[in-house]
Amino acid sequence: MTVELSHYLILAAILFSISIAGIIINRKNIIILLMSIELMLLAVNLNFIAFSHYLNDLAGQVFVFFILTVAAAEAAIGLAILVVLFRNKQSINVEDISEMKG
Amino acid sequence: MYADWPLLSLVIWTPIIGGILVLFAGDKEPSGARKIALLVSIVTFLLTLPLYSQFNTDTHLVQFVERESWIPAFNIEYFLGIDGISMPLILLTSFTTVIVVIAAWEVIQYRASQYLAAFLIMEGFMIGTFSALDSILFYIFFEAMLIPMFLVIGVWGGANRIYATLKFFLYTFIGSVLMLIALIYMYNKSDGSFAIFDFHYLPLTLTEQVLIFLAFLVAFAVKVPMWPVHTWLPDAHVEAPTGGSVILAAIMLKIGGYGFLRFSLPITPDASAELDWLIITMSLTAVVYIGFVALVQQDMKKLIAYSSIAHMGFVTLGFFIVFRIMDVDSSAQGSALALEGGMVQMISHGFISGAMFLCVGVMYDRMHSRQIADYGGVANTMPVFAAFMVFFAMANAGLPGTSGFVGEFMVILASFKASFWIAFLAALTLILGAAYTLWMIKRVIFGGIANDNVKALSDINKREFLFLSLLAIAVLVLGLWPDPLVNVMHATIDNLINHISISKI
Amino acid sequence: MSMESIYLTIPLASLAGAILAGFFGRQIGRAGAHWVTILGVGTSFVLSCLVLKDVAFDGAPIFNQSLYTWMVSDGIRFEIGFLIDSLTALMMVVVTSVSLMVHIYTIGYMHDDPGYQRFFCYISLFTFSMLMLVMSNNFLQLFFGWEAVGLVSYLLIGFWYTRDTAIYANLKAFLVNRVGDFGFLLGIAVILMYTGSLDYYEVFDRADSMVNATMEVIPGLDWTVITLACILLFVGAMGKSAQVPLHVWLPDSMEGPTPISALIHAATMVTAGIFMVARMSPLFELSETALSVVIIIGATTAFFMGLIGIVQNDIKRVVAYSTLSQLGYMTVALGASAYSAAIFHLMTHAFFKALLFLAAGSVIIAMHHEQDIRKMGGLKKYMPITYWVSLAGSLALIGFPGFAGYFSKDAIIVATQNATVPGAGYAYVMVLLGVFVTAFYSFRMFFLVFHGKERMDQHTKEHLHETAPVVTIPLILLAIPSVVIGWLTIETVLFGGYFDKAIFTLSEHGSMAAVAEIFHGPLNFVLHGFVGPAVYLAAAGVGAAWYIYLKKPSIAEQTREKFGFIYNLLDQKYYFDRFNEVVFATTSRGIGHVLWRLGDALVIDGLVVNGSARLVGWISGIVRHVQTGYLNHYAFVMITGLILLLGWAVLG
Amino acid sequence: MFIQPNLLPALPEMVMLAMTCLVLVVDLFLPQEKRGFTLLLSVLTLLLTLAAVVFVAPVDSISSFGDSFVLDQLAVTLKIAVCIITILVFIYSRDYLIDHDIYKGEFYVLGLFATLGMLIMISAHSFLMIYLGLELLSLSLYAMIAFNRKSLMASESAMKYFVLGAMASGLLLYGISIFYGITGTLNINELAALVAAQADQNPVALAFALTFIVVGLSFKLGAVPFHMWLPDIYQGSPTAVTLFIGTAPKIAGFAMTIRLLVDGLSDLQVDWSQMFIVLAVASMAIGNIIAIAQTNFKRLLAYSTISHVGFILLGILAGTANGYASAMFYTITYAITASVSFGVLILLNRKGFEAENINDLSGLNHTNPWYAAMLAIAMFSMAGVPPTVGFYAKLSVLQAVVQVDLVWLAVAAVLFSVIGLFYYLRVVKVMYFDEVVEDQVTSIKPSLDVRILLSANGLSLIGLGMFPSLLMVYCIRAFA
Repeated sequence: MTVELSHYLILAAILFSISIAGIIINRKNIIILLMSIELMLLAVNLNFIAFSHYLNDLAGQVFVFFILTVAAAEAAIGLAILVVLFRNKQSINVEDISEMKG
Repeated sequence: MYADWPLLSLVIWTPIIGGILVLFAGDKEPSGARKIALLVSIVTFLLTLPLYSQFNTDTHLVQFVERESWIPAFNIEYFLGIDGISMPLILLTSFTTVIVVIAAWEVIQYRASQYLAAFLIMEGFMIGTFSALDSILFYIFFEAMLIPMFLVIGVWGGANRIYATLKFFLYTFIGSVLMLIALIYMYNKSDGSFAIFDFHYLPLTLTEQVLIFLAFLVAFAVKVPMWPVHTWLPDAHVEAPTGGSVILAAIMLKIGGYGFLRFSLPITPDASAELDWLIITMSLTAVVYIGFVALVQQDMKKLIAYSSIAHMGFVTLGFFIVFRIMDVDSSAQGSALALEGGMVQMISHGFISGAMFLCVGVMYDRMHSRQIADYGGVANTMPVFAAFMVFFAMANAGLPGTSGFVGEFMVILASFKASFWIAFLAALTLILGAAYTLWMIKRVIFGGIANDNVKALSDINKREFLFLSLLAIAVLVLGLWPDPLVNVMHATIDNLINHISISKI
Repeated sequence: MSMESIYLTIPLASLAGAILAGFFGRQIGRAGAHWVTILGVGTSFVLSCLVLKDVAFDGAPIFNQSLYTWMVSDGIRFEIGFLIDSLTALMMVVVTSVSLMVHIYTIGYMHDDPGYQRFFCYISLFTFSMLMLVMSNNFLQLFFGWEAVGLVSYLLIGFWYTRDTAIYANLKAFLVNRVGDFGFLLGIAVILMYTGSLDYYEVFDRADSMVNATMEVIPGLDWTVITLACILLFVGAMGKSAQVPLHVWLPDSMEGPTPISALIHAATMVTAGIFMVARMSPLFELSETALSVVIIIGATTAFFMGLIGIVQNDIKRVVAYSTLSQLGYMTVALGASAYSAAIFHLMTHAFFKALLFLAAGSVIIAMHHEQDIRKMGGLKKYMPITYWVSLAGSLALIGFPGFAGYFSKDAIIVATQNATVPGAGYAYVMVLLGVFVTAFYSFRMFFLVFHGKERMDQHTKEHLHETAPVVTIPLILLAIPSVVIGWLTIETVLFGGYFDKAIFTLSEHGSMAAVAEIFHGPLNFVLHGFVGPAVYLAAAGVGAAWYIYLKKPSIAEQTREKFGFIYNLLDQKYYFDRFNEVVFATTSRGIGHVLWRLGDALVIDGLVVNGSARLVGWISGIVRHVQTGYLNHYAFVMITGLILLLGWAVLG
Repeated sequence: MFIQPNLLPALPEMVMLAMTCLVLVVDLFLPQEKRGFTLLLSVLTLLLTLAAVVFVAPVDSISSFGDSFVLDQLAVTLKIAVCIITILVFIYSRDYLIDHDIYKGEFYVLGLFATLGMLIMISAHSFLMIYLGLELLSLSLYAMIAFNRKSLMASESAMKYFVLGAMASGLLLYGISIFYGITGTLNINELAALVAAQADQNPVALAFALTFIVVGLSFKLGAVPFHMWLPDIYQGSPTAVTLFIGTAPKIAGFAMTIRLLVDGLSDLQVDWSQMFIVLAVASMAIGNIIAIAQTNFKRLLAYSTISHVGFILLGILAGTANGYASAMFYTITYAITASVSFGVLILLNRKGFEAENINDLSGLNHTNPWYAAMLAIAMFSMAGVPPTVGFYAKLSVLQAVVQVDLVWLAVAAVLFSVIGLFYYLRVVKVMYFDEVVEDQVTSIKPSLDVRILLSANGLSLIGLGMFPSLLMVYCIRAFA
């Protein structure tokens, strides 16, 4: 069988959903959140590449490069924040960071 | 000579700017602030006099017009002008403010400058409300005046002031926002004008009219206040400092009545005719229901507040009985009597209720109690004051020869044309009004000296004598010769009647 | 001095006196106060006499002019103005003369009262208001004066404002009068609505428009407008002239100082109602119904209020109830279309009743403000002048042939006899019985006070003596007219066509004509009295009083025991006060409380206003917990939102 | 072949970038006590940028970089607004930073980068450009929030904001990718054209993608139900940062919305208008209602922001030129108002005392009548009471809504604003009617520049309220 655009899209959608599920369901480790976010971005990237391939248009892939770079920066900052958080809280448990509510 | 002066702008902005000056005069040297305030208020009052002397009573057209484009984006104008309806109210405002400033003289020690400033600024806003002919300009003044009053009640008020002042602000605000929507709606209908007089000639279907009318009704009924949206008034009055009560009763309530004449009747004549039963019912309820409620009040200010509601009932009754009169009598003979009666009632109530509240204030300053039970036999120790109080009480009970009689008399006469029973219920105020007012007088002023505090009372000083007698003169003159007042309204009222007698549908 | 300015001066003189005494009382002092006011009222009196002479003898034309325009609205001119005709002139003289006497008398009576100046200010103010009332040429000013006299009466009843009874009485008086004015105002409204004017003459001219028109006050029940108007106006008269059931305030008004009881609550103010109806004769004549209402109310008042007088022990209250019943007589006369007779009785009554009150006052002074007649007796030898004038007054009151009261009262009786309106028969019986009752209670009082054994305590006894000339002189001055005025004036006033221009009677209401038939000069009229039953009834009354209270005082006791029920009924004044207290005062206070606590506090404020506020607060308290603070919940909410939107956008 | 793009339109951004780098470097060599120089330099940067904006401002609009970067009236006005507000933020926050010894250069550098991000967002006219601007802004903000390393709250809210923000931009990107797939372009103008063509062919896909975009935007603006981050972030961040987040980024968010939905997807206006109706009502309801229960002033303002977002959406969803104009007016004036409220709050901070509860304001009128007045004006302006600018903003938005016959929506809006009035009045009440509580508010003596700016800022609310045309003309021109 040939791999069609729709397959990529479905795959991307699945990845995307998994990542979201990861964010929602996970109650324990914040690191997992960061990973889910990365996954989400990757899902988007997959979309872009698939499209740009089928449209024969490079812009999409260029976009992907930017996303990747930004994702890297994002990860860096995310981890930095995580460190700060850990310093103050001695924990990286999602459920523990609920000082503010209401 | 005044023809080329922007008089209205002057009387609006003089007090506002003066108020800001007073604010900066500060409380270090309150006497300075007082002097400036008094000066400003008197100057403003003098500036309003030409509005009367130069007023042309032959035309219904607005006079002293000032018209500048202001916010071109929405074609909102700085559009001022007065006619027979607004002019007397403006004079009332400037007069009352002078009284209030005098009344506050030594009484207000705490942050005197802020207090006086608030009243001066309020005066500007109120005069603006009466003279604005652009609906948004009107709305801005209408709302803006809430802020100083909110602060006055909240800062200088009594024990339960915060509840009262929040209630006051929210009540009024709810009313006015709906009016805002109505105004915007008509702005869109009239493709791009906020001028009130354009609204007067704006064709509207009955449904539109009814909705707009209701929006206005909420706004103005709360201000008047009409039963059943009156409950903010007693609280506000009880908690407000004397000056606050005076301004509230004497002028702010009138803005509601003014609104009916300026907006509801001319803009939605058919809806007004449709729903006149509603207003008439509410008004009569105010007269009777509130009359009974006033009878049993323990707190003097509350009692007077309730009596204000009852008296304002005559205003609204007078304004809307017109449609009934038109039904029974094609010549509409009597409708002018009703409308002018309502107007006179507003002015006279301004003086009388103001005076009553000042009287209570005079006693409160000495006894720090408003409870009727704490008094008794005040006449023994304060004969002169007692004379004033009894006089104003009689005026409040609508005794002929005082201004209190004129309005009620006219409205009752007119409403008889519409229906015997309406007149009957309205006339009940003769009994109820006398009952609650004089019963209070009996318990407070007359009788033997009730307790040592009363024994210790000292009669009014020169300052108090001054403002009480000023008001007494006003009440008496208006009662003995109302013609000069009524005369300025004729042209406007007649035109209004012609306008509302023509259906918009 | 032109007539017009004279008319203007008459009320203003009194007003000036009042103002001076009122505002500058301290400066001018006590003497100053009574001088200025007496001067003022004196001027009014003299000028009034001038006017009367002018009208009565020189046949001056009717003066009807407005002073100034009070207000113009809706094309209706509300004027302040004077109408001077025979009726007015007569009233002016009555008012000013009695007022003058009372002023002088007051100097003695209030001699050491702290409120001296205030009192003079009030009574002069009253004179002014009363004059404005009678001189008015339109309903507006009539109402002005109407309420103004009410105000002054309020102030004067409560003159001793430290007495609880006094301030209770004056509040009561004002409110009851307000009930009357309530009707009066509506009456004015009717008139304005149908005639478009408030000027007497214009209204009278257009009266027909009310005869033909009908009005459906209670659905399905048409009234002719004229009847409605007249009855409403009469309600006003009932208030002022204390007719049943609005009479309750008058006895209590005796809480005021005696001079004003004489001036206001006997001679002048209470007769305002009578005057008004007479003034409106052109209207009342047009409504049979109204007239019979008037006559029935009047008759009832005349007899039953008299009865109460029998059981009263307060000297002033006895006189007060006799005033009520005499007012009843006048009202009966009005109902019988014998307006002139009513006014005539008004005049005579003004003199002898003022006399009686002032005499009573003089007794009270002598007794050191003791008013209970059971504590008096045998005063004859201590105060001869008072005794004789009282006798004259009493005789006048009971209608002893030849005395002033006789003429007026007999005229009324005869008129009633010949009246045709429904209820006239009832009225005739009532007035006849009334004669007996009047005689009985008057002389009961007279005997108890001046004859019999001296029941006062020792201390009072020692100080008993005739009162000062300043008191006695007015008594004498009033005694004279009380005796002779009827004899002198009956011819001119009743049958000389004096009132022709002022009072209008339909030809078919021939009651006065009937009186005229039997009248052939005063003397003859006196003799004719012995034909009718009235005189004998009066004599019987006096005799009974003499027998019961002088001859055999025990009988009084026994009858009281026997007819305990009736006694209580009378003693409780037919329970009117109790009824009002319970039904009106209490109920309305109850209603007030309910409306306030339930309507305002609970429903409007509690439920709607604060309720909605509380509701919002409550919701807010709930909803805020959605914000749990947990990251994953936040994400979850967002995603839910996303999904909802997706569903809505893609499917919907 | 390579076409030299016209760099002129981007001059402000370039100036800013260069200067920011300069600040970064200079700051490294500054001793702590010389930190003031960094501030000076940063303000200078903003001023220069401002000057550049004014200098390059075109008569109508110019675009560059292959049409992916425009400088039109909208951009000019918004950029000016952003720069001015950022200046205010920097100056207001100085004392606060000193008191909490976080007076570091990073704050300004990050702030400047964030501002740069905003400027780019404002001018961006292609998906890519928008994304980059957005991320530049977001990343800087994450860092700024966590910038007070010792504060637990700060780091917590930073984490929350980071995760949710990243997720939101993920959603946005997903939407973008789909649009890319449908139209094959990243450029907004081309997008507009192509969507017009595609509209009836596959509406479902468009609607699908659109929803993601809308969600992304709603998150940025903070519309219910995508507002969850807002209260916590406002409360947790150092007040200086809250001040920043609460003001300028709203403008950028508005710009982004306009660029994407109005410039790009105006053909789907029906769809996104309907979505916005729901979001707007929800925002006004939730924002106002929950705000009543708040005791923390920053949190209160967060919820009030949410309700105001509702109003901004109202203006946008009207879908008419003056609707957009009024929304723009609303956004800018809201940012100004917010800067006053936070500005006063930030003044109350002292060493070792974080003023953030409503009660910390009690009796302010006794100790500092002038600043109490300023805050009161701000509150009344937020409540929309004339003669403050807030009233006029509401008026114009409502007018736009009524004009498109959504009267019921207008009525709902005003009724919610009545609820809103209640808590604004509560703040005024605390300042004016309550007594001073011990060791809370003492007399504050801010340095001259703060005093001047804050006063001017506060009075501008009245000034603009009386003469709204001063600003309104630009808003109208932006959509002429």
